[in-house]
This record gives sequence, C-alpha cells and structure tokens, in this order.
Amino acid sequence: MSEFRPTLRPALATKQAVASAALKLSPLPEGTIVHVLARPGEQDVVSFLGSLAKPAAHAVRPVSPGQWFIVHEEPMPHKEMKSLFAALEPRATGVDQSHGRVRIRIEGKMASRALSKGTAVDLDPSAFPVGQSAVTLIGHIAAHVTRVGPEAFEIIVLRGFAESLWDDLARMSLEFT
Amino acid sequence: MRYSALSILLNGLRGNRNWAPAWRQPEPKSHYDVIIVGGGGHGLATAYYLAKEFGITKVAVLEKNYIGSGNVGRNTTIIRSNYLLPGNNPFYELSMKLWEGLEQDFNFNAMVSQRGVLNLYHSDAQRDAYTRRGNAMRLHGVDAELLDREAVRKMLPFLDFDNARFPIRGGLLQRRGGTVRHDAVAWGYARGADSRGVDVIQGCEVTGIRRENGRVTGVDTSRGFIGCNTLALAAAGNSSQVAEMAGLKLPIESHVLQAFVSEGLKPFIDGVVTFGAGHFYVSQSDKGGLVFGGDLDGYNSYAQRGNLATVEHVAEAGKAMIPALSRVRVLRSWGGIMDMSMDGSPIIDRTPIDNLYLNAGWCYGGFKATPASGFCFAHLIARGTPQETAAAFRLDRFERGYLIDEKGQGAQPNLH
Amino acid sequence: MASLVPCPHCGQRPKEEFTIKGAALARPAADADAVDWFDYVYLRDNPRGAYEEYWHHTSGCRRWIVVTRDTVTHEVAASRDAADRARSEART
Amino acid sequence: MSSYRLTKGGLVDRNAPLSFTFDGRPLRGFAGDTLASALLANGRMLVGRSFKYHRPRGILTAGAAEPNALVTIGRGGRTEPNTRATMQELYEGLEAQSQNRWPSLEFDVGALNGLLSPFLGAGFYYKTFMWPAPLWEKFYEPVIRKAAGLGKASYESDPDAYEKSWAHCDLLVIGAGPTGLAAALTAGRAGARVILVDEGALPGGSLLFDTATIDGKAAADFARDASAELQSMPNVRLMMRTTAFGWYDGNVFGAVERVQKHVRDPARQLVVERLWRIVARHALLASGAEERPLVFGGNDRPGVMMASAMRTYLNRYGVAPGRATAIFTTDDSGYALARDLEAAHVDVVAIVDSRSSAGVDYRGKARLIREAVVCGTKGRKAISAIEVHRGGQTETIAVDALAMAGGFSPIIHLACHRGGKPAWSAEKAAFLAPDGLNGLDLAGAAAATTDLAACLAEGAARSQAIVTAFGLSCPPVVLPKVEGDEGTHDSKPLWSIPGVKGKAFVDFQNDVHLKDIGLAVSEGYSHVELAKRYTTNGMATDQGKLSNVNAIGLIAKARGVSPAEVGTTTFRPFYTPVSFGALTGAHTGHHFQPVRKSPLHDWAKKHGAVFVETGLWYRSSWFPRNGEQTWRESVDREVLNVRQNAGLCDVSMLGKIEISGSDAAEFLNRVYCNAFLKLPVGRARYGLMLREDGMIYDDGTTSRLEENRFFMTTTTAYAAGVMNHLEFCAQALWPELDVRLASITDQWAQMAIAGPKARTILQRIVDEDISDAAFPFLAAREVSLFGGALHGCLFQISFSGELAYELAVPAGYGESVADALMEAGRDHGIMPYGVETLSVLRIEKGHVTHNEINGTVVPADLGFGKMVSASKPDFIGKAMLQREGLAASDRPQLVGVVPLDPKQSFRSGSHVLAKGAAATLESDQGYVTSSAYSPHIGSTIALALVKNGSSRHGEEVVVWNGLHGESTPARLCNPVFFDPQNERLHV
Ligand SMILES: Cc1cc2nc3c(=O)[nH]c(=O)nc-3n(C[C@H](O)[C@H](O)[C@H](O)COP(=O)(O)OP(=O)(O)OC[C@H]3O[C@@H](n4cnc5c(N)ncnc54)[C@H](O)[C@@H]3O)c2cc1C
Ligand SMILES: NC(=O)c1ccc[n+]([C@@H]2O[C@H](COP(=O)([O-])OP(=O)(O)OC[C@H]3O[C@@H](n4cnc5c(N)ncnc54)[C@H](O)[C@@H]3O)[C@@H](O)[C@H]2O)c1
Ligand SMILES: Cc1cc2nc3c(=O)[nH]c(=O)nc-3n(C[C@H](O)[C@H](O)[C@H](O)COP(=O)(O)O)c2cc1C
Ligand SMILES: [Zn+2]
Repeated sequence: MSEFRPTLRPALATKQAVASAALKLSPLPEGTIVHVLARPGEQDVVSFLGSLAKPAAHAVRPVSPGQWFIVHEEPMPHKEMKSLFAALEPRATGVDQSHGRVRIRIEGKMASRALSKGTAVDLDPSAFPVGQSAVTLIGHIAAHVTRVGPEAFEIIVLRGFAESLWDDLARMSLEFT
Repeated sequence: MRYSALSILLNGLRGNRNWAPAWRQPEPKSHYDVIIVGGGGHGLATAYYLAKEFGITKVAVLEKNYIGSGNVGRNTTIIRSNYLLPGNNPFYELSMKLWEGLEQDFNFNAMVSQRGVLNLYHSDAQRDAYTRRGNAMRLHGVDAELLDREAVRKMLPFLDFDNARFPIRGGLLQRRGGTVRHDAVAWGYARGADSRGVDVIQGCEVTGIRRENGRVTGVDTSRGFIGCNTLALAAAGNSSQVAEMAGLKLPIESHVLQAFVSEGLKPFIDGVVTFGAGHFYVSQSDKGGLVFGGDLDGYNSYAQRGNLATVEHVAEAGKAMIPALSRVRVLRSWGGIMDMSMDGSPIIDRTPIDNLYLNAGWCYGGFKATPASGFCFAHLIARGTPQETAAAFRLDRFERGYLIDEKGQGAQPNLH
Repeated sequence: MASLVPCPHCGQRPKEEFTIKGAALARPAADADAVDWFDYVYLRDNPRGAYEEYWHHTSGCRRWIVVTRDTVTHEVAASRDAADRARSEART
Repeated sequence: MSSYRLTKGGLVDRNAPLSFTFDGRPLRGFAGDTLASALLANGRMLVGRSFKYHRPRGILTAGAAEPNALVTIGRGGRTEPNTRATMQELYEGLEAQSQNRWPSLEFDVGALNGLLSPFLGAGFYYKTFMWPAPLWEKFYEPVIRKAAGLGKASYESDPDAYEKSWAHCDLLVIGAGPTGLAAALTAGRAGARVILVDEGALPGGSLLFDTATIDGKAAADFARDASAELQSMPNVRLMMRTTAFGWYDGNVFGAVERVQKHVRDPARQLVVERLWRIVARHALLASGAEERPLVFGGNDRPGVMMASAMRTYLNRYGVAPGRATAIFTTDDSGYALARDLEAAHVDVVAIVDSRSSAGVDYRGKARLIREAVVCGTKGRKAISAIEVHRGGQTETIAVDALAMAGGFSPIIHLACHRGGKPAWSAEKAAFLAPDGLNGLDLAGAAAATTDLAACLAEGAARSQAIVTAFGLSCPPVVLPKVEGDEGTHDSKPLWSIPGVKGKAFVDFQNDVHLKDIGLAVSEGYSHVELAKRYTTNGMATDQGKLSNVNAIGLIAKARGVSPAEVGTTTFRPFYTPVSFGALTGAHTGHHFQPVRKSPLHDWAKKHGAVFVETGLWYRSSWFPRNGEQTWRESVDREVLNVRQNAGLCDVSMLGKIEISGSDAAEFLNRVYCNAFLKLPVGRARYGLMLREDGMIYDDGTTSRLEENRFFMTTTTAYAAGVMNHLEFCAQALWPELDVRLASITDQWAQMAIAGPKARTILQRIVDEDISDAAFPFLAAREVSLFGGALHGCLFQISFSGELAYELAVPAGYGESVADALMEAGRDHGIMPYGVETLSVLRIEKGHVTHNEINGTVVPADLGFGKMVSASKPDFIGKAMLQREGLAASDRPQLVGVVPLDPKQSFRSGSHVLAKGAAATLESDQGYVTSSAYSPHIGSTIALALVKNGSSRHGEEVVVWNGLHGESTPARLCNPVFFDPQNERLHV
C-alpha cells in the first residue's frame, strides 16, 4: 500500500476562529512541537536550543526545570527530527510531541480577562511579560500558556483535551465576542 | 429526670423552670478507675457502656473543650452498615442494631432516622464493586438492594439522568441506613453516663501521661493531675498528639474534612444519596438544611477549617448530581479533624503499654460507629479481650500485614 | 496556604494544581531493618505545627516539592524542589 | 396605619416606576428600590412568618443581616427561595412570594404553634417523640420535616449560566463605605493595584443615607464622585454587587458577583453570578458595623425596625416607616433618626432612652423618656402600641412604628475565618477582630471607629501604611472636612430589659427567645457553643448577625460573668449564603468534567461505536452491525472474529511514557518488581509495579527501543497516577539517576490488531519484514509505513492469546492509518472491536486487569509470585512484601470459575461459597472479579479471587448473588480458558 498517503486530521479541524474587536480565539496549525529534556546537571541548554531552533520569536518555551518545547509552525520531516534529536544528545533528549499537543491562540484587549476565568496565574504584564510561559490549570484542564505579545497568548494543550479546552475558552470569551 | 411527653407537659405548665441540668459540672476527683480522654461520641459512649453494661462507674471523661466540640458535633450524620470486608461489616451492623434501640435505651431523642442510604454507580466496574459489597452485606444478614437506573429515577427523579457527564446507571441502597442528630448523640450519652455516676469534665485538656514501671498512673491536665488505673484514649483527630504523650507513634495522620449546610428548605430530599462520579453526599436535616460533604482537603491539618478549592469541588459534584441545587444557597461550611488511619479502618486495641487502651483511626466514618465503638471499647477495657465484632481492629495489623483496606488505596491516608 | 502553594519553580499556585502525597520522609536503605521499613511506610509523627510534606505540581511544572507547612495555621514557611533536598540530604 | 412613600427625597428614581408582585398582588416601586423598600412604600408591613411559631414578621433591617423578610422570587428553574428582600434590587416584573405560611400570609394555621409554645421550648424534641419507637420515621419526623424549613426549592434545572474568575491585587478593600472609599482612593492614587468590592448596588455604604456633608457635598454625592475617580484609574477595579464571603489561606478571598440578579431577562452571553477568587497581597476590611436589636417583649412585631434601617428607608429610599413612630435607643444614633424623621414630617411620638443623658442636644417635638425601656409591644399583624417601663411603672403609647438602637457590633466576620478568635473590648463594648492577623487589617466602623471623619481618616491611613510597605510612594493624604455628623457616642449595651412582657426574641428567624437562652443555661448547655446548638440561636440564614452578641450578653448575665469569658461562637464562611450555581461556575451538566477524546474517536464513530465513559475518556464499547438486537450479539461476533480473522481495537488511551537517560534501565529495574536491566533492545516485557506496601499498583508492557530509550505503557485508569509515581521515584527518591520522563500518551494513536490474520494485514502497510522470524513475539521496534510516508512503533504483544500487535502512529494520522488497516484487512475479514470484546478475550486468556488488581493483592495472589525478583537488591515494595499476612495460606488467589450447567450464568460481584455451606459471612470464600460469556467455551466464564484458590482447581462451589436471588453451582478451574500452551501466539 505504498501508494497510500496518510492524511493529517487536526484535532480542532471543526473549530472556527471566534473574533470581535476585543478578543480573538483561533486554532493554530499543527506544526512541530519538540519536547526537550535536559540531562540532569546540564547547565546551559537554552542558548544551545536557541541556536538549534529556527529564528522565530518564542520558538523555545520553558516547560519546567530542564524542559522546553521547541515550537515551529511547519511540520518537521522525520529525518530532520531525527537529526535534531541526534544534535541534542548527549545534553538532552528530544521527544516528538507535534501530535500530542495542540496550539490555540487567544488575543485582544480582553484576552487576559477571559483567560483569568480559568487560570490563577497573574496575567498582569508586570507579573507575566511577553515571552513568559507557565503550565497551569485552565479550569479543569492543564495547559501551557505563553504570552507571545502584549495582548496575545498561545496555549499548548494535550491533544485529547483540545476540543474540551476550546469549548471552555469559547465560553469564557462569550461576553467579549 | 426522665424525659417524656408528660415531663414536657408538666414542666411547660410550670413555666419550664424546673428542668434539671442534663449533666453535672463536676470538679475532677483525684483518682478514677478509668479515665477516658475525649468527650466526643466514642469517649462518652464508652463511659456510658462501662457504667451500664459492665458496672464500672468510677469513670471520668476528660474533654478539653465542650462535649461534642470534636467530630461528633461536626459530621454529616450518616449512619449505615454497608461495609465490604469481614473485618468491618459485622461491627458496623452491630452499631446499626444499637442505633435502632438507642433512644429508648438512653432516654434522649437523637432522631435516629432510617430514611435510607443510596450510593449511585455510573459504570459497570462500580456496579460490580457494589454487587460484591451488597452481597457481602447480605451474607451477614444486612439489608442491601441493587437498584437499576429506572428504580433510582423513580426514587429521585430530580437527579441528572439526561445531561450528565457520567450518567447514573443505578445504585446500592441500604434502607436501614440514614441519619442521626449528631449533637444529641453526645448529649444523650453524656446524660446517660452522668446519671450512672460518670464524671463528664469539660474544659479539661490532657497535657501529659504519667507512667511508672511501664504502667500509666494518671494524666496531667489543664485542671491538674488526675490519677487512674486504666487510661483509654478516644481523642479522634488528636489521637497522635495524645498517644505521643505516652511515647507511641501511630499509623495515623490528621486530615481536615469539610461539611456544609444550605439555607433551610421545605422537604427536598428524603434519604441520603452519594454521588459515584465525584465526591458528594447529601441529606436533609429535620430543620430543613441540606447537609452535605465531599472529599478531604487532602493535606495534614489540625485546623478545623478547609479551603475554597474543596468547597467548589464539592459544589460542582453536587450540582452535577442534582442540577436543581443551582439556586439553593450554601449557608455555612466548617471542618473537622479526621484521624485517618493507614488502611482506612479503625483501631480498638490495647497498646504496648499495659493499662493504656486506644480507640482511634475512625477516618470520616466514625459517627455511625459510635454505639458499637463505645460498646466494644468498654468491653475491651472491662474484660481485657476484644469484643468479637471488633477483633480485627488491632494495632499490630499493619506490621503483620492483615490490613482492612476497603478501598485498596494502601498506606496513603488521604486516599481512603 | 493551602489555598496557594508556593512552587519554587512556578510561584504561588492554587492547591488544585497539585497532588499531595504526605509526609516527606527519607526512604530507608534497601537493606534497612524491617522495623525501619514499617516505620517509613506506616507510622507518622503527625505533628501539630511544622511539617514537611511532598506535593507534586501535577498541572504545572510536574516537579515534586517539599513544602514546610504549619498544620495548625496552614502557613507555609518554605518550599523546595524534592530532588534538591534529596541530594543535599544524601550529602550530609 | 402603615409605611408609605414620601413625595420627595432619597436616591430612587421617581421617573422610573417599576411594577412587581407580592403573593400575586401587583405593586409599584421605583428604580433604585430594593424589594423591601418597595414593599414598605406600598404599606406592606407583614412580609413573612417565623420558623417555629409562625409569628407575623416585618422588615427589620435594610441590609445583609435581614432575618425576617425572606421571600421566594422567580419561577420555574429560576425559583430562588429565602431571598432577602432587603438585598434584592427591584426590577420590572419581579415576582415574590412569602414563605412558611399556609394557607396564606395573612391567615397562617401554623400560628397555632404559638399557643403551644410552653411545650416547644429549646430542645423540646430531644425529650419526646421516642415512643412508640417506629412512629418516629412514620409519623413524628415527617410532620416535623414538613413544618420545618423556610422556602421551597424548585426541582427544575436552572436555565442561567455561571462562571468563575481569578483576580490579583496589591490591596483588596472590602466595603465601599466612607472608610473603604478613602482607602481605595489613597492606594489607587499611589498606583497600587486595588480591588474594591461592595455587596451593594451603589458605592457609599452608610453615606447613602447619611445626612452629613463632606467637603460641603452631600454624603451620597461624595460617594458618587469618589467612585467616579476610582473608576477612572486603570489600576483600580471597583466591583459592586460583589460580596466577599470568605477569607482563606494564602490571603485568597472568595467573592460572589451578582452580575444579573437585578434584571428580569438575563442577557444570554453574560452569566448571572460570577465567583471570584481574589489573591490579595493585603486586604482591608471596611465592612462597617451592625446595629443590635433590643430584646423586649414583642420586639418582632411588624413595624419594629432597626433604627439605622429606618434611617436608610427614609433617607435613601424616601420611605416613611409609619405616621406615629417611637424610638427606643441606647445611644445617640436614635436622635439622628428622630431629627431625620421630623425633617420628613413624620411624627416621632416618643424617644425612649435607656440612659440618663445623651451626647446630643435634642430639640425636636418628640417626648423624651429617659432611663426608660420599651418592655413590650401590642398589635396583631403590626405594632399598634409600645409599653414603656420606667421606674417600675409601665405606660402604653400608641405608635405604628418603632425603631430600636441597641448599639453597634463591628462586622468582623471575615477577619475570623482563619481561626482567630475575636476579643471582647469592654471599652468599646464590642467584640473586635483577633489580634495579629497576617495580610488583613480593619478600619472604620469594622474596627469600632464611630464617627465619619475618623472613619475617612482611618481608611486613608491604613491604606497608606499598607501600600507604603509595598514600596509605593503615597501622595499626601488630604482629609475631607465633615460637617453634621451625629456620631453614636456613649453606647451602653443593654442585654436584658427589665419588665419584659411576652416573647422577647433574640434570634428572630429561628424563634429563639429570652427564656430559651435561660433554659439552655440552666440545663447545663451554658457553653456558648452548646447554647447555640441547643437553642439554634445564630444558626439561621443570617448566621446570628443580629442575635449572637445579644445571646452572648444574656448568657454572660445568666452565668454572672463578662461577655469576654463567654466568648463568641465560631465565625465561618459564608458571610452571606452563596448559591451552588456560583460555586460551581461553568463546570456543570455535561461540562462537569472535561472530555478526553482519542485520536481514533471519529474513526470509531464512523464504524458505529457505542461509547462508554472511562475516566475522562470515551471508549468504544462495541460496534453493532445491521440486525444485531443486543450488545451480546455484537460482542460475540467481534470475539469470534478476532479468533478467526482479525480485529482492530483503539487502545490509544493506554498511558504511554517515554523513559530515557543513561540510567533508564536501572530506574525501571527499581520501579518494577521484575527484572528490566537486561531487557534487549527491540524487545518488550510485561512489568508489574508494586506500591511501597507490597501490593500491586499497576501493570503494563515496557519496550526497549534504544539502549537508553524505553516506551512504557500503563493501564488507562492509572496512567496519570503511574506518571506521578515515576516522577516521584525519579525526583524525590533517586535524583542521582539520569532518567527523563515524558508523557507521550497523546502523541500516539495506538491500535491493537489481533487475530490469526493480523500479520498478513499489517505487513501490507509496514515496510519492514514482520515475519515471525524477523519480528517475533515481544518484538518492539520503530517501523516505517507506507513506503516511508510515515513512521510508527510496532509491538508484538497480546492480551487475547491470539497473534497480535499494537501499532502506534502519530495521533493526527491515526484515523487515516486505521482506515488503511481496515482497507488492507477487508478481504481478511477485519472488524473493529471494543472494550467489551477486549474484556471477553482477556478473561478467556486469564489476563488480569484492575478488576483483579484491586489494591489489596500481592503478585503471588495472581499467580505472579515467580515474577518477583529475588535477586534485585531493591525495588519499590520489596520490604513490605515480606510480612506474614501477605504470605498467609488463606489469602485470596486467582482462579477460573465456570457454571456446572453451561446454560446458567452469574455476574461479577457474586460471592463464592463452598458447596453445601450456609450463606453466611463466615463461609464466604471469595468473589467473582470478572465474568463474561465466552462464545469460545459456550458458557459464562469468570475469574475470581478465592481463598487458597490456586490449589482448589476442580472443586465444586456455589456462586452466590443474594442481591439478585441467584445461587449457581459452579466449578473452580485454571484461570486460563483458552490455549493454555500459548500456541496461537505464533501462528
Ligand atoms: C465533616 C465531617 C463529616 C463526617 N461525616 C460522617 C458521617 O456522615 N458518618 C460517619 O459515620 N462519620 C462521619 N464523620 C466522622 C465522625 O464524625 C468521626 O469519626 C467520629 O465522630 C469520631 O469519634 P468521636 O465522636 O469520639 O470524635 P470527637 O467528637 O472528635 O471526639 C474526640 C474528642 O477528644 C477531645 N480531645 C482531643 N484531645 C484531647 C486532650 N488532649 N484532652 C482532652 N480532650 C481531648 C476533642 O476535643 C474531642 O471532643 C465525619 C467527620 C467530619 C469532620
Ligand atoms: N458605632 C459605629 O461603629 C457606627 C455607628 C453608626 C454609624 N457609624 C458610621 O458609619 C460609617 C461607617 O463607615 P464604614 O465605611 O466603616 O462602614 P459602612 O457601613 O459605611 O460601609 C460598609 C460597606 O461594606 C459593605 N460590606 C460589608 N461586608 C461586606 C462584604 N463581606 N462584602 C462586600 N461588601 C461588604 C457594605 O455593603 C457597606 O457598603 C461612618 O460614617 C460612621 O460614623 C458608625
Ligand atoms: C448536621 C449538621 C447540621 C447543621 N446545621 C446547621 C444549620 O442549620 N445552621 C448553622 O448555622 N449551622 C449548622 N451546622 C453547623 C454548625 O453551626 C457548626 O458550624 C458545626 O457544628 C461545626 O462547629 P463550629 O463551626 O463551631 O466549629 C450544622 C452542623 C451539622 C453537623
Ligand atoms: Zn511548579
């Protein structure tokens, strides 16, 4: 069956962006998410990752001590992924999470107000500036939140919860859209 | 003074000026045959049965605060004997039988009310677990019925059958289960014990346990030293603290459990219902408040208060089970300190110290046990051997590997 | 606390993001006495007051932390990464 | 005579009339009214009945503490019982019903209870209703339950939405009275992040009825201007209609915002209530003070009202309480009321002052009766006269309204929610907040500061101190100038009133009166907590806001001690009751918990799957085909098809963990009880994980994909728990190991392909050779698919006993790979199968799951004794496994069970009894853990845990299910029902 072409089915395929002047909620394309886990005691993995990652803003996002996500808009071919993993060794292990995680963007004047309905992280720019990431509960679902602009956030969530979180975010945004 | 309709009538006619105190406010004596630490349900019941069943009346119950200030006065009042394991089941059934005659026995209306306890199930696995449990009950002659969804719907049509995240598939019903007016249990036992000569001493905190030659000689208290032949601990959430005074370390952690009451409502729900897909159980008090609770807050605590996250968690489960609760308002929340044991089951046993006895580890389920616990503890103290239905509640069972773990959660108290 | 738990990595986070395990005891050596093992698995000091316990930041950084908390007031005095603590204890 | 609306004055909008109904009767009010003020404006004095004696009750307060004026508003799913008319804003079309009366409010049969009151004193029910015993549930209790309770809740579902939100601030100010406004302005101007909450509809608190001027402005105008300034500051959030209900650990405050409780038709995109969790660096409680009632006979008659409430109705709502009023005061606030009433042309017949002199010089027309008390009232459904007691003489004075001013108690509730005990101040004659609070201060009337200028100053000063401590610089505070403030000086609490006539109520709602308190003390319930529980004083919906301090005073008097010695009962959340809806937010109905969906969910749906909730997942149970009537028909077909051809099952929900690092193998060796160190690359192994107490925790297969990279699977139920546990082991127990854990559950769509045709089918999409030689049982490898178009992981593992594989592919491609497999297997008879079939297959093969791994079994119980490594120095659970009880001979052990008669069946949860034994607990041998109909065997088969079961194969027993009245002769047997020699694994 080598003629067969596997087709990608995005987790949020059926979801349309919701937008108003105050807030916009949109599913992001399923590109690449590489989970990097540093070897214990490894010091400077971040700058090394920066050199590996494509030069997009916010491509490297902290997850927890010694762990990062490298995020790309485009899917990474298998071979390229393998060589990325090889390049990471022995400092760190790479794990492909491109399908395990789904990205959602929420932006606009009211974005942080809407998100605050779910997360206890203080999203005031003084406490959560651009570039900052946090893993936190949004309602009952754990997710990774990054402020990617003064009024824009990207959320990374487990694929299985993506629809549920989307529905929650849409509900939280209802009064602003 | 015996309580009855007649006594109410006569006293009422005389302007209610002649009611005698329900119990004395005695000064501590210098020595007692038995001192019981803890004026909760279990301590007071123990004193009552020591006096009434075993003729031991030189007894003092020492309570650091007011009687009933502990868990007996802050629980959700559910009684049932729907236990699974043979170590538990006959004991709780004994308790149920004692409840059934209690008020006439101690002449105090504790409002023992057998309006039924229904545990809902939402999956085949839960159904099978309840089948196993219901059959264990039946084997011991305890009433149990397995209801299907339609039977539950008939009983409680206002549960969420149509839009639920975890649909109700049925329930295990014990019709003889129900509720008892919590404070009245403490008061009834206190009055019954007092009238048989027991000194119920409030505002008397035990601060130390004195020992000589490996035997307890008495206790230091906030009201001075009091000597005794036998010391019996029934301090519930504070068991570890009191046992430590005698150098004992227990397989127990203290955890906070919250409970709640709503504003008073006209009859809304008759018996007790527990949700199987979240932590929530509810009944309605005779006064009209919905009394409900959920899971432990989860962390060790000696503060009789909990946190908002747990409150929300309980409310979410409540509304998931009964959507109509939405506009019902919650009036008050409070907490109690649970002596969570390492297998979720209690301890009624002697200790390595000869004349020191321990009654502890009741977790969040000791209210229903009150009569049997008092009776069996009194039996152990008076006779020196365990009462047969309480024979498994040994202190050494953890070390020996004879655990009584109804939930199979292992040595992690906050999961029981 | 325990409404908010200070995670050494993430800052103050609500209790519901965490899983609580209980007393932060040191695991006995494999060949330790049966008594020590029994003590570790089953017996608890259960103190009133300062207490060290394991919390897991399950819906956050997924690190295990050791929280020093008062069991009466619920005040948190300190919290640190469990691995750091284990390493420093191993050294002493 | 009765209350009425004044022609001018107040903050209501006379140009915006509103209509509403009370007990079906149409009435009119104005925008800005509460339901209570509107009722009074319509002359409705009687609004409710009391709990026990069904006494007629009127409106007592103008605020949160109202114990009497509780009504049911709304209808259907919006029915709201026990709504305080004093807090409910009026809106067009509001429908209110009175409560606890039958047949009507005016004529209530329950009032007969009043006649029986000598026999219905505190705790009477503890003393009777015991004989004959069965009558309690059958008769007494139902009667009591029907009589008890207040409003009636609806059984209908609520159509409205709720939500929750977090908020963070430097300073949370609770209460937007003068104190709170001054505090918020000060901190706001300093640039602090401020949140100001108030439960009222308008900011201002007492300023809304105060006649003083501030900086020359009317008090209400000052409040309006101050809040406008606050609203203009980006760093300040002013939240009206928001009640702070609890103070929790970590300085988290719970608050509920009534977003749309003042409108008739809530807007769909907005919630009706919002729960706030406010994380405050510091908080200032500026909640004001509560005026105390006075405990005299008939103090509960409609028309008797708190003095401050009367002033509020007069000045804020333009409503006069009556035409001939009297004031019973113990402090100077009564005189301010008298002045305001007279200014509104309402007659003040008498001012009864318990003191010999007052701090104000009263020049009005009222008769001033000093050193006197009101000891009783007259009237039926409203007050008609008061009885004034002075120097042993009693005089009756006709009035149609009476104000009582019993002194003020600071509102300190929230300050006591975290365990602190209030302290009695003899000087202030009040209970004050506990000392040494962390993160919370009090100011203004809440701190017993009595006059307006001082409240403003204190609010500003506290706020300044707080924000300065945060390092902010505060612009200098300019205090406004206050004129015309009457103050409340010289209040002496008056606990018990001489010459009381009739019932003098302490707790109005619960009908606790003076004698009940006395009875409780004399019967030994004299501890304040026991008195509370015995009399129910303070346990009503107002939680003793009005009654507690009076009760304490009375107990103190009866015991001959000071209130300090009596102490208070415990203040607990909620400050005022909070709805389930608000506490629940959006997590309700189908959204109670999130849904977790497999990447193959839609694939399964396409094939007609019937889904079942499994934790948060939905799993496919079975796939009915045309003509199948029952689930059993479908399952039997699926089972046979797997055994004859091949089946495809979605197992994506298995927990999947990637374990890497140079010590990964050593790590696995310690977390599993069996050996893992030497597992070869490219192989999978079944592993058994124990808890530290020796019991089995979970099982699964772990494969070594590379030297230092493993792929672990866990059961669905324990996936999250195992991950937490492994992280614990890696971080807390053995941080010296280089091991890294990543959850990859969601990354992979995983499918089981089982059956004799499985290899043939798979080979069509897998590029590598997977013949038995090249890819044998327990092989595990990364594979290339579709000519390199995709990569996945393939495992040859089997829980059915058939030749079987599990294939993992990137989740987004899962559906298309499953489609391809169905296509590739079409000619080989492949069919989807669900968890029911999975379960039959595994029972046939004797494989255990969490039905057997129930947290109380050790490996030997399940026949895994030999798996437990004897040579490993350490693994989790090793030490505790040695205990005698875990090796006892009568432990339950896994066995198979079949009915003697294949036509009979039995269910899981049935117990196993020895043949011929009585059905008692003593003869209980164990229970059936899993059962199914096996189309292969042609009967029910089951697994069971039976005492010493492994040596009882062949024994005849009885499977007993008393719940269903079933008792089935059966035989114990080997738990492997199918292919015990494992021949089919290698076909
Ligand atoms: C919120 C909640 C809900 C519950 N719901 C239920 C339920 O529905 N059904 C059920 O069966 N069980 C329930 N329980 C559990 C049950 O209440 C307890 O298991 C049981 O009351 C414990 O026994 P006790 O009554 O003797 O304890 P307590 O009443 O706590 O008595 C112990 C007494 O010891 C005193 N004491 C402690 N230390 C000292 C000292 N040093 N000196 C002197 N005195 C001391 C304490 O002050 C206390 O009064 C619940 C518990 C709580 C907190
Ligand atoms: N003895 C006294 O204490 C006394 C007596 C009479 C009058 N006064 C006068 O009363 C005024 C007191 O001013 P103040 O600002 O301290 O109090 P205030 O009564 O004016 O304001 C308190 C505000 O707090 C709000 N509030 C209370 N608890 C709340 C909660 N949990 N959540 C949300 N809001 C809540 C109330 O709705 C109210 O608006 C002064 O003018 C003073 O002279 C004091
Ligand atoms: C079964 C039960 C019913 C209760 N009903 C009420 C009630 O109707 N009103 C109330 O204010 N408190 C009620 N309470 C709570 C008590 O007021 C009190 O909070 C509880 O007993 C714990 O004591 P504490 O708050 O003094 O620590 C009830 C408690 C229990 C156990
Ligand atoms: Zn963290």
